[in-house]
Amino acid sequence: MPCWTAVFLLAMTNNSTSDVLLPATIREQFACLREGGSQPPLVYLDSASTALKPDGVIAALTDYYRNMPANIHRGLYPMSEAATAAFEAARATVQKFINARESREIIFTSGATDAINLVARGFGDGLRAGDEVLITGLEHHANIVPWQLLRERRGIVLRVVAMDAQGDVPLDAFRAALNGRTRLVAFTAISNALGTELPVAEMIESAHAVGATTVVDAAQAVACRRVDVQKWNCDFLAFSGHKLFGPTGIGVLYAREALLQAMPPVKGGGDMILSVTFERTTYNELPHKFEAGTPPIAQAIGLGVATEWVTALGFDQIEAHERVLVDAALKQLEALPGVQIIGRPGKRRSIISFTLDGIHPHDVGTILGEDGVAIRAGHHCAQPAMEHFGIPATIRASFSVYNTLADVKALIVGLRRVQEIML
Amino acid sequence: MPCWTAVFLLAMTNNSTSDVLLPATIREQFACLREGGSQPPLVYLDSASTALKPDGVIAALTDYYRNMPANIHRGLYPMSEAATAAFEAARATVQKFINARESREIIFTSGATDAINLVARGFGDGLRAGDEVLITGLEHHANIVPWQLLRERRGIVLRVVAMDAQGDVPLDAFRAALNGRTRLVAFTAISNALGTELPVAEMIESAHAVGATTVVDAAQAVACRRVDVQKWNCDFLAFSGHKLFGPTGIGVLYAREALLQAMPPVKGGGDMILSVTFERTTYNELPHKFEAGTPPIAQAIGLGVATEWVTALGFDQIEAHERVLVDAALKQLEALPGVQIIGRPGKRRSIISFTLDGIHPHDVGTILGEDGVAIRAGHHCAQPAMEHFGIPATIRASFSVYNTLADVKALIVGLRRVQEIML
Amino acid sequence: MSVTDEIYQDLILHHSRRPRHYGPLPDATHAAAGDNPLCGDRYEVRLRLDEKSIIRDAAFEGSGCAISKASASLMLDTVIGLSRDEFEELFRTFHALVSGETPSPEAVAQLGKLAALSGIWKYPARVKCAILCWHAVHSALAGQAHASSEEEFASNSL
Amino acid sequence: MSVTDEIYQDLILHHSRRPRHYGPLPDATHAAAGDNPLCGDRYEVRLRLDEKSIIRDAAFEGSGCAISKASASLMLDTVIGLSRDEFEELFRTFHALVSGETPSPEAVAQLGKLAALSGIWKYPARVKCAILCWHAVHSALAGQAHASSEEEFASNSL
Ligand SMILES: Cc1ncc(COP(=O)(O)O)c(C=O)c1O
Ligand SMILES: Cc1ncc(COP(=O)(O)O)c(C=O)c1O
Repeated sequence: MPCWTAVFLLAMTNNSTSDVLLPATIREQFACLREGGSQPPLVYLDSASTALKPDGVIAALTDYYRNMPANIHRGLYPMSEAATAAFEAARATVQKFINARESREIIFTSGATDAINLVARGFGDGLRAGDEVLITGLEHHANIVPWQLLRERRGIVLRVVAMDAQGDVPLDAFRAALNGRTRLVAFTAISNALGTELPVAEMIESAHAVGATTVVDAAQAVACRRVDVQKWNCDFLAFSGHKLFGPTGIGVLYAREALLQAMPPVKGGGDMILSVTFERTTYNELPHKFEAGTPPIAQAIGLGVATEWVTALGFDQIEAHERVLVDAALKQLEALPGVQIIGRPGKRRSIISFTLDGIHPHDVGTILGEDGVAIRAGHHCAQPAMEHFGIPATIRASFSVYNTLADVKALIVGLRRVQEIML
Repeated sequence: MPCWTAVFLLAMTNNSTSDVLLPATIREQFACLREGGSQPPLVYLDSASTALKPDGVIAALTDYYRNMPANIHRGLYPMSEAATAAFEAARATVQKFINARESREIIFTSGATDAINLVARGFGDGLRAGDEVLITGLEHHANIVPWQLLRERRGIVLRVVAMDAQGDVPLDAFRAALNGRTRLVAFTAISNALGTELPVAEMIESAHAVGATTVVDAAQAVACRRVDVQKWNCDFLAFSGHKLFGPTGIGVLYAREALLQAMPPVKGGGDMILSVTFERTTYNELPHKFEAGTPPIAQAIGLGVATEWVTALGFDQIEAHERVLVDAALKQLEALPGVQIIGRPGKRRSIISFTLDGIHPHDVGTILGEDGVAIRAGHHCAQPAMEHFGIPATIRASFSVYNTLADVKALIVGLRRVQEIML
Repeated sequence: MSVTDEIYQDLILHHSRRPRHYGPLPDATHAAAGDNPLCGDRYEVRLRLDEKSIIRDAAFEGSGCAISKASASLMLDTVIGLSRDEFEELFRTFHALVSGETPSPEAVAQLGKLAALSGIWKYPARVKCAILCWHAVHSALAGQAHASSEEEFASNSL
Repeated sequence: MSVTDEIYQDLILHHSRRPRHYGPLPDATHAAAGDNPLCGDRYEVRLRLDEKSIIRDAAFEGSGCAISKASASLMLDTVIGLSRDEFEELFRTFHALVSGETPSPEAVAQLGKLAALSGIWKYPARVKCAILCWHAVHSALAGQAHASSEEEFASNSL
């Protein structure tokens, strides 16, 4: 990618930033970004939806399926012991990745959605009519609907703290929404629809001050900043593997050990029990109590490799890299007539939502798609956030470690072509 | 594997059966069975726990992760449309595989355990105190514990129809356990602990006669016989991908459309809704209503390929092949002093449980493991079935399409060595 | 073939920019809303049928993408003058066309300018846009007030 | 190294076939059950302590695999005569050994014949077998009636 590197280096505003940016060779680890990997060359600006997978993650999956495709736990032959060791090593890797105290605080789920639903069942079903669950106005449906379902089951009160005109959730409004009946506070660290980063630690501190338990939706956060559950002091935290350069079909619920000890299991089956008779069943220790049945073995191993891969890149570098991209993109989008940026959060991560005057986002998505530019158009599973801005849908560009300033340029060129065609 | 083929052909009792047996070349499709693939050569007799994966399934996963690693549904660019098409094509493939009427009757879950738990929540939570759920004495924990958890939640009565001394569930005992309060009947088609095959169609007919809804645990069945939900006339059916030569992290719940329409969703999140406001949320059409969040995309695609692979082998051949193996194994085990076969079901599939006098199954497992012989020792997540026979654990050998008579021989040789060491 | 040949042709763009039959229909006898909550597309379709159930006039209003708008505009142009049964037959033909099936040449001929939407099947995510207002007309004729681009509109809600 | 060198050595086999201290202990002052429901192993361990809390006699009964039985037999041989604290220290050393850590030579010397079980760490699924009766002695000394090979025995049940 010689031209890519050139554009990238040229565009950097001062030389001293060059050493904190990610090396161009990263792109070589992604099959569909390699020369000839996609036709037309792929300009992937949809990492907030799902991230591309580096070769190392794919190799880890293949290695499991080829060389140790055994079930885990209690297999006595070497292949099963190897698989068990790899699976549990992945748990320890994830533990380190989010700085959890114990590896048994890491529950493997099928995704962030599954993890939040686990909290809604395991913890939420212990709530009573009138207890309050507080969420924010910019949540993903995954952090709205489970609480609505809980409202149906338990008669809890679901309260929403609105965002402001910028797309921020003001701390004072958030604090004002807390009260003595607030039992659970669930919010996203980073909005997938607007890019807003929330003041997680402060919000958790306030929530704890009224005695509420906290759930952080870290689906977007884990790929673009260091997540430290002890620093945030959160009680639950959920994320997916596939947005973190890992496989589909895997997610993580982190929870404080004491909460997990107190919670009843949500699913029944093999491995989550110590002993079963028809009359009486004794649950297994953590984390197994919450992992009924054969777990996503290959996927956990792949996720472990993915977290190591991200850690090796370094979050300082990742943040600096994405900052350059998102700043450039914002500037160039603003210079394009007819662009309306949706959301002007005080702290933005690598996501930009916008509209083009007179053109529906879906038409933009289809036309850009033809140029190889992959953006997302729609409500981004955040309809209430869209409604807040009085629009049904936006165009969303999201940036990741493998993106370049050439990608930003391609987006702008593509948008101009869309306008030429449609207007 | 020239010697393998020779043994195989030599051992066949009459020439006319040779054409219904599976070709030796199948083994070439499994990395850890190939020459040099494992050291010592792997004698894999634990397919009831998880099946090995043919190259084609692994290639399908790699293809998705390398060439179209996009999220599905509502992506407007070609890579996302390709992924969506592949995912939905997999659903149609699975539909055909079990002969469901509609592809929307196929719900992708994270496994058989997850599928049964979905029924326990989605259907079971609609039951009332005093309603009866009937299971059998040879169920896997995955088909026991979800009903115990339901008993906790709803006060249903959990009834168990015992097996007889052979390890069969007698039809008359089953029928006698049904009554006007029986709302749900859940049982396995094939016991993973004993190999017993149940008379599924007859049991379902009897259950329907008292107005009960039926759940078939087909986790073992799908890999070794043709499963036809219309012929069985079952209402729900669950299985996992990983026992069917497919990936981990994926399973299937089949359910009659009318049941799915009537059931509330069990998990909330993206994709399972049509529209969300904080006050009111409208669910999506089937099957999406039950697939909240990013689904196991790669795994569904891999499972589709796995079902096609099995179908291409042909179940007539698979059954005949496994019959030869299991008959030979039974005969040779019986000839070995000190072997007690556990369970003498009228109809056995490719699973044999047994004990060795004076030697704990776990010691057997460890020693055989050293020889490359992978069997399972333990309660096989069927403690009540073990208790029925008054033993804590068995040694279990299970046979699949890639096994040979040489594998049976290796098992017997290994068991003799165990006896030499231990007795 | 590029997307400008397959979808965003002049005819489609023209109809999306200046849709025909756009606006109210005060003497409507039948009406239905058509919406696709997943896109945010939302239309109102109104029909005036005579006593023989022939569509005598039609109009639509609302917002959505270029494809849904152009399809509505072209469709109303075509269906005025048709009976219920004729509309249903045309809908079937159109549905087949945008799903990538190959209807008979006579059927295509019947579609007239609507054949311009035939390339849409290559963009499966957009097929629902093309048929949204057709569903609305279908619902209006059936006396239902509401249609959705989703084949089965789930009625459960919370 | 083969499994017969690492685990199933003559010493272990001997103790598993003819365990020492096997049977009842009528004048026991402390007792606990140890079971691993996942294997079906189930033992009863009984101790007689004197007024200075020295283990004066010990016995076990029950069923399980060769490793759990041999470990119990060798362990009781060693712990008779030890104080509570000395037992706990020995348990820590043994636990380290079977987990694949390398205890100091002095520590290993203390273990005596129990060092024969050091190879077990290569068979992680069997480590719990080796320490099952140790947990039971620990529980008995702590006045608890029950121990499990699982580190944390979940108490919830239904
Ligand atoms: C009969 C039976 N049912 C259910 C299961 C559970 O399957 P999974 O662990 O893949 O969820 C198994 C797997 O062991 C099984 O054999
Ligand atoms: C903020 C946020 N939360 C939750 C989710 C749900 O993640 P998944 O679909 O992987 O379960 C997403 C994914 O879009 C997200 O962006």
